Amino acid sequence: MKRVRTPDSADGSTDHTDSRVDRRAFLGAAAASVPFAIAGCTGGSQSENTTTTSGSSGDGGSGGDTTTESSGGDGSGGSSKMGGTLQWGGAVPVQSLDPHLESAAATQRVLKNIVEELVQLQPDYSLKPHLAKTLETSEDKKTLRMTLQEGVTFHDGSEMTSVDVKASYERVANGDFLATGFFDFVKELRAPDDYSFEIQLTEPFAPFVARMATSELAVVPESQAKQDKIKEPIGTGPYQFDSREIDTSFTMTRFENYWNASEENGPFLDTVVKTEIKDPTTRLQSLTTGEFQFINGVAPKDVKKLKSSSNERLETQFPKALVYMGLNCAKKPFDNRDVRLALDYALDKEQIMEAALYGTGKTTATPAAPGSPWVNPDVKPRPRDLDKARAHLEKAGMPDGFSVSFKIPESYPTQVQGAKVISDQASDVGIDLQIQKITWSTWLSDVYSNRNFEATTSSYLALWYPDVSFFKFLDPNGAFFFTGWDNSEYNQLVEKARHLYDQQERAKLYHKATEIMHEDRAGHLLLWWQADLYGAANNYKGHMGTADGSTLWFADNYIQ
Amino acid sequence: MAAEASVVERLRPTTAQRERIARFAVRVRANTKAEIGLAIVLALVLVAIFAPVIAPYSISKTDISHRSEAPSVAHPFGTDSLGRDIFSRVVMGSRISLYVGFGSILAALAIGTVIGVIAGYLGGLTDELLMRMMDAAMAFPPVLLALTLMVVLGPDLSNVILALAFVYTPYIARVARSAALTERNESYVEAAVARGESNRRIIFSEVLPNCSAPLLVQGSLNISFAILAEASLSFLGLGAQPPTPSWGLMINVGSGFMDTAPWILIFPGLAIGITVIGFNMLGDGLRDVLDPKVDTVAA
Amino acid sequence: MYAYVARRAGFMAVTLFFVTVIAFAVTNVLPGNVALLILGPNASEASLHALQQQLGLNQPLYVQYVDWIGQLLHGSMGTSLRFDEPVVGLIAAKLPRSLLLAVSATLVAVLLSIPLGVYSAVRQNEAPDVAASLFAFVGISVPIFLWGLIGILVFAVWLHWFPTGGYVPPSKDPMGALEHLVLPASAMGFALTAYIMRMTRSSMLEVLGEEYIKLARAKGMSQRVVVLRHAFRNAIIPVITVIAFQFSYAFGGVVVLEQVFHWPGIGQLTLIAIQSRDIPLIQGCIIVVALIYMLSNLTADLLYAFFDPRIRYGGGD
Amino acid sequence: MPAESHATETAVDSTSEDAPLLEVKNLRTEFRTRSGRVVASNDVSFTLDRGETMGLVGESGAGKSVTARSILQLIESPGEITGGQVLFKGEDLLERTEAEMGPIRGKEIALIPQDPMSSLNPVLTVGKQIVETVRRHQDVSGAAARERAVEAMRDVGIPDAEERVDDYPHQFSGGMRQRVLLAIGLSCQPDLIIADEPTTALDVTTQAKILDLINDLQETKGMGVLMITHNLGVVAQTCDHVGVMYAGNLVETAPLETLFDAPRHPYTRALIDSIPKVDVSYDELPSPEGSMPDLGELPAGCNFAPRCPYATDECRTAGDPTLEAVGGSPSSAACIRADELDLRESATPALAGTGRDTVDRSGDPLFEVRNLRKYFNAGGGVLGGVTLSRDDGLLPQVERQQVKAVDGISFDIYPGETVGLVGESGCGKSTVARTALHLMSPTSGEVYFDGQPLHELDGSAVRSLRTEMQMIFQDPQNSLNPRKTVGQIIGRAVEKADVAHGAEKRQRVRELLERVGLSGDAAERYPHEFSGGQQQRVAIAHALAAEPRLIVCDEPVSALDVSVQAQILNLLNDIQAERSIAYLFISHNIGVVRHSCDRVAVMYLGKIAEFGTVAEVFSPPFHPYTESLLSAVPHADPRQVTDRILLEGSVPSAIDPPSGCRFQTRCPRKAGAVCETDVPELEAVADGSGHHISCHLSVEEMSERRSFVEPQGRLD
Repeated sequence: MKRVRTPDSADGSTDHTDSRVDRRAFLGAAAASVPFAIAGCTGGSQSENTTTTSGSSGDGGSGGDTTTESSGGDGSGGSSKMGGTLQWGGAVPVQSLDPHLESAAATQRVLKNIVEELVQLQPDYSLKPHLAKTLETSEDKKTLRMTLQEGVTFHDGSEMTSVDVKASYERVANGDFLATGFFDFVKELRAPDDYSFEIQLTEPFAPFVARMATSELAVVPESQAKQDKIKEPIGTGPYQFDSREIDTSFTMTRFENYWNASEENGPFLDTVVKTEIKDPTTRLQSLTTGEFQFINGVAPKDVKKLKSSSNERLETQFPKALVYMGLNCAKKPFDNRDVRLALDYALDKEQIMEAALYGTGKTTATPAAPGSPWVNPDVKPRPRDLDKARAHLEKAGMPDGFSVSFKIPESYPTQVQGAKVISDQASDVGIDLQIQKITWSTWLSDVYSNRNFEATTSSYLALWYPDVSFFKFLDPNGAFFFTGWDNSEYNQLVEKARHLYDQQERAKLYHKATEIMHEDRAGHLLLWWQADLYGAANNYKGHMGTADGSTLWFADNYIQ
Repeated sequence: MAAEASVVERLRPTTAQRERIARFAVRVRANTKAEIGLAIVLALVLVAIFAPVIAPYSISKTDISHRSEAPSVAHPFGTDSLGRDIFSRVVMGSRISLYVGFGSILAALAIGTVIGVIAGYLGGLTDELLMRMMDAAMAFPPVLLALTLMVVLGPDLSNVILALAFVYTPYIARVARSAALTERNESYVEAAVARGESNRRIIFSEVLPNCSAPLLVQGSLNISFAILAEASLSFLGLGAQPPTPSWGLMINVGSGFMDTAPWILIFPGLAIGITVIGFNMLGDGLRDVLDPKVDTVAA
Repeated sequence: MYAYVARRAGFMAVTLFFVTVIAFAVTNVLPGNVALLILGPNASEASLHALQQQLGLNQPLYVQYVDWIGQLLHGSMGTSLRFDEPVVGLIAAKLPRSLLLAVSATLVAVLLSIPLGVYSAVRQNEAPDVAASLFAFVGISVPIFLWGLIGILVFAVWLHWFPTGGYVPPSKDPMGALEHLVLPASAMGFALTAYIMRMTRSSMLEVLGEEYIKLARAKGMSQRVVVLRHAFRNAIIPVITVIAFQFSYAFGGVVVLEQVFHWPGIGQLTLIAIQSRDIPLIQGCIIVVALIYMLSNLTADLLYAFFDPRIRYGGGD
Repeated sequence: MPAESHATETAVDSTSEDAPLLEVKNLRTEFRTRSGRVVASNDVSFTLDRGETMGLVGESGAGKSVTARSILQLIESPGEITGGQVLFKGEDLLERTEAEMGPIRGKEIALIPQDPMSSLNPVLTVGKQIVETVRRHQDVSGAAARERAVEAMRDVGIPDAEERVDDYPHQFSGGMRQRVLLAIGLSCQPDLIIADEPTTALDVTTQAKILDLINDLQETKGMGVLMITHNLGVVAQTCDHVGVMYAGNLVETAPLETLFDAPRHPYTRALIDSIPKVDVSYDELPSPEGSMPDLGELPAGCNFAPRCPYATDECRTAGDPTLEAVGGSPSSAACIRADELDLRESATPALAGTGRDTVDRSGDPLFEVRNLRKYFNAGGGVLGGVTLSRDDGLLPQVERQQVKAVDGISFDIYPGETVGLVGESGCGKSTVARTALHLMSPTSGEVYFDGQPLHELDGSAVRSLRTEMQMIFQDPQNSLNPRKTVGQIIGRAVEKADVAHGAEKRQRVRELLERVGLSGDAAERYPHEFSGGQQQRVAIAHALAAEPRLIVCDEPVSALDVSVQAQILNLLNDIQAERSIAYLFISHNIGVVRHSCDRVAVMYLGKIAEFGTVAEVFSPPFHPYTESLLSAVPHADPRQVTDRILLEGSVPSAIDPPSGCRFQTRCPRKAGAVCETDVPELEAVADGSGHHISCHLSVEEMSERRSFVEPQGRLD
């Protein structure tokens, strides 16, 4: 069954801009990636293998996109895996390192290995207790009781107890952090003894448990929980923070007495050194010349070359992010439904995806993650039909088209590439989309907050959990809403769905919502899903991606 | 009535003026550098003017089925990563480079000359202040200052011209000032003062025409700087906006395909190289032609 | 001599003032307001206003300018919005690397261009002169970043002689540092060589036409003595100012070149600052770069005075 | 720089004693120009012996210096030596290759260049430039060479040579630099000195000193001297033997006295006549007709024919006459009528007339200047010239050094009168003119024009008076805007003064051009298409355009050739007589002032030393400074021996002028301590007379010397 990973925003190359703009520190290039939320279901076993399916078949000698990487396959003893330094060519610089504050994908990729949470997301999207040995929810689903693992030590050598867990959660509750809003539904936090911890909710609220699996509720030692701003995080993870130079490099070393260390799952690598290289072509060249053993953010155009080369291998993880065209429905001309429809009919989504992603992505008409029950099968993207497009233009009173600005954040090459093809196709019916490449900070202030735009492109980390897909960036009071499309029927449906637990019922509501969105031609013209593309040298073994899609887990990787 | 007569009289090129232009043309042809430079620049201007006729394809038509094709008969320069014909885009790109080159330098010439000549002629405190301002503007490396201005002004080609004009004004002002300084000590200026001419008239009708030689040279050299700067701005993604076929932008996109489709990068790179060589040679040649000292006839 | 130096320093102070004015004006005209960027889009109106008040953003510009200058004089350039670190620290970390690049590029250029310039002046209009000026024309006619890209393709990707980019601190691994320095330095050095060579050549040609050269020949001095002792020592003086100017031009070129070679210098830092509208960082960077330009010009003036006795010993009778 | 090795080079060993030091035979040097080949020196032949000085004289462009430089093969492309021989001590130097010429240049034959300002390498010390010559030609150690350099500097009269050997050229005055060039030339005891216009760029007084120095050095060292000059006065003072060149040809050679007494070529006669004699007062200054032809377009036949009063048809057709000896006389000439013509007397009738008619000074003066002062801030720019003096108080006071260029000048000019301001360069004369005309604002003092107080009027009133006062400048070339046609330049002046507009203006311009001796259609052409003399005529027309009542002439003729000077001065006098315009005439050449001024003011360091009519000033009593100026004027009669007064040192700096009488530091007839303490007043020599002198000497003491204007008896 296809699983949706937590994609960070945007396409492979420079997604340095995907950290969420949060209260405290301005993260400059902050993408509006959605906070992680995991479906409320519990249980499910942790299986080592992350299944990935990808468009590209695993041909050729390279390990290709490991469907199931059998870890012990070559039978060599565990010891040979130990040691070595991984040179990692990173696409986006690591931002600030406060786990409760920082949701940028680039930062999450490293924090994942440093701090850990009470519960962890599994490939099958079940939620496995991690630092919490057991997790029970009361019948009225209002109280969560957990017993903590024992013998877990922090990087600073101190032992983890419920005091640390309570301090971490209280830090988020009383401060101004990413997950602070969720504590509106928390009545009380209790730590009855050293190794048990209870959370009393005011009403059943599924997203809270999902949020506990993200670094926004990671467990840090009590000493750090008191700090207003954590610069060098101390956690319980397999790797500990070593050093960093802003925008240049980040280094983390193996934590000797990691509580969950094992012969089989590592951690094996001694140190992981990330060097930040902005340009995708140079990054790939450094991989081929052997300066790096692993790079993330491979450009779609290089996929063919990488797969054909013998001494490197490609790994894809689909889907990572949804890219869509934002139309400002609060302003002329896109306030008129016919104009939106005209544009929809003018575009050949398949061609656009092919141009931008060289076939490594998929078109869609629903924001729900592919393969999830929330996908409404009979809503398809409108095929290109110039006559219908002209008809709608006439109905809207603009027979010979119109001219609008088309603002593209310049740090997303695939969106820029797509925009060129879109503007070319739209010009066939007289719609003149004037491309304006702007910096991410200008996009944030012009498009996102001041809404002074007509057409733009944006991306969004799709997530298996529907609330993020349908509410977060389509509902007027969702956190990442900027198109001004307001359909009351749609809003009620999605609001109601937020509080339902039963999967079938929620699916019905989301299917209806998809129809309304399509029929009313929402301000979100969905373009394509795109994949996470990683490149690695042949001697760099182990799986790269993790369950949530965009972070990296280095523990089980080793250099032969 | 009298006034128009004198205006007409001034406009009609007297025989002497025609003679002067003819003599100037002879000397230009005699100087190989100026000749080659002029040839390249003229060719470029012609290509730019007739670009729509020369370019076989539209600059924005994407054709995914023919993407990154090697140079062929149909596409003499090959196609880029979106299947667009590179030859047409390079030809249309000449318009962008000339538009930016001439636009920014003419603006810089206008402002810079006025500032420079006033500073050079009046001297004293005005000169000190104006020149310190110019030094300050020159303290910022051109590309860096242009970049900051671009973010301020917003992504548009005419803003590129504004930014580059601001950046190159001090270079022109400096040349204008030193020319005005030498002219100020000439006696014909003192004669004009003795005639009771106002400062304004002396600056603009007596001193300015005589500063034209060094300004012409500096102007043509700066055009090549402006074209290179536009290429750098577009390379950094803040110059011309797609689908405008700016050579710098084409190199930026092409740099991703250097090993698989080098032609996407090579042809715009060659175009910039030849254009800039043309202007530089013209500038150098003009400097020799206009510099009386270099005259070879023995006394 | 000291009057000359004092005057030049005086000029520099006034220019520095104007530099700060330009730096302040350009960055404060940037669209979008700073408070919004700090607090993020969903900040409430009230907190936005409060922050503006705290940052003093709604006071008249000149007041903001005055306390910004005040801060500057105390050596603090504020904290970077993006990195949440003092700007001075960031620049101090990155500046030496760009200096290393610009100095080595200029060194390469000077060692190459001065002999070439003198040789082609002496051999005017003969084969070597024509070849040298063609080399110079090509050097200045192609953008530096194109030289960089071609350099990477040929010497790194195909020939594997040098790494494709990146920086290694010389303190840690001198050989590695040199390896990483060769490509970027020669890409920029090539363009600089062309400028300096042309200047040396034209300065030599001008001096060779002077009366005292005619007299030197009339005194029976050999061609070598005439060219080296008489002509060169006069011709080199204006070239020094060009070299200083080229050094600061090289420093400007760093912005683009560091992008191609992902060289973590001040050029890259400035670009990031501009792209993320990190106003204190932008102001800090462009002032430091302007300062470098002015310092190199001041050194050129001092060298100029040192080499030219007419200035060193002041006016005669 | 390692000293050159001398072993391999062969200096010229004097093969035969009897061969003349230098014999030039049919030397021919041509220049490739765009309009074909130009022959700069055409079959020139002459000989020069040791201890003898030969002059090569002629107007500029006659080929004198090309001939001289060809001897040393210093002709660079596009010029080349295409024929003839240069026998030096019997050996033809033209056979030698460039490398072989090395040991000759600077050792056997030395060149003294014209312009001291640009002929010394600015970045090398004076000593080093002498040492390098010595070590190039003589195998001596560094210390010995340096000693040799100091000695050479002492020989040429450079004071305290020991200290100044390590100074740089810019720390020496023009005269001193010329002495350094002499030291360089003589440092290796050359057998032949080629002096190419050695004193043209210098002041009259310095020029006299340098020429005397060359004569003395020649006597003591016994070398041959080839003197290139366009000034017959210089020839008369230094040469034994003279060659006259015209348009590339050597037209006459003769011993000095014969040349002046009995010139054999009409051009030589014209040259001699064109030098104004101090003791003759002329109505019209003698001046040869027309100007020398362009080397590119030489006339058929004899080149001088078009300007020669004795030319016959035969002269115009018979091709270039060759230089032949004239029967019964030591001279030879290139003129087919040389034998028959008797050119002993001046060709033009003695124009000695009554001189200038007396000026009516009864009414009030047109222009009056009272106690004019002008101080400049030393050093340029805002910060320049500021020095911190820390004499008494704790705080250093900032003191502005002041150059007292004009320090209390008073004079007046009557309608139609010409008042001359004369003095060495740097005495402030042109500053007086510019401040009087309010081109510069005076520091203090009053200026009246036609009774109106200029110093009290505001800018616009002064500007309206501008049309009444015009100015003519020294260098005609840059006093006309190169970018405008002559018609536009003069037309603008006419328009500005509201004299005429449109068609009437164009007519007025034609009249003015014709009045100054140019054709009407000159209006269409650009200034650079005219010769120096013609350009000055355009400048005069431009000044006349506004119908002024006063014209200030700032060194109007000093940049022009001698022959052309006379034409311009005559033109100015005719215009003055015709339109009764007053002139304020500024010059450093007292000879010129003698003939074109009514009254003369002699200036020294910002003050007037002596003021009176030309007759009063040129005859006793003399202010000591006037006396030395008058004695230094070179005159064209070799026999007239005058005891020249050579002033020591050079003009002191005006920042802190000497106390008391400013001339006391150089005055040969210093009265005593009084000169150093109190400043002399400008008083009338005798009550009621217009002749004023500011000196502490008594009238008798100032009258010991004979008048310069009474006709001098000839010393046979």
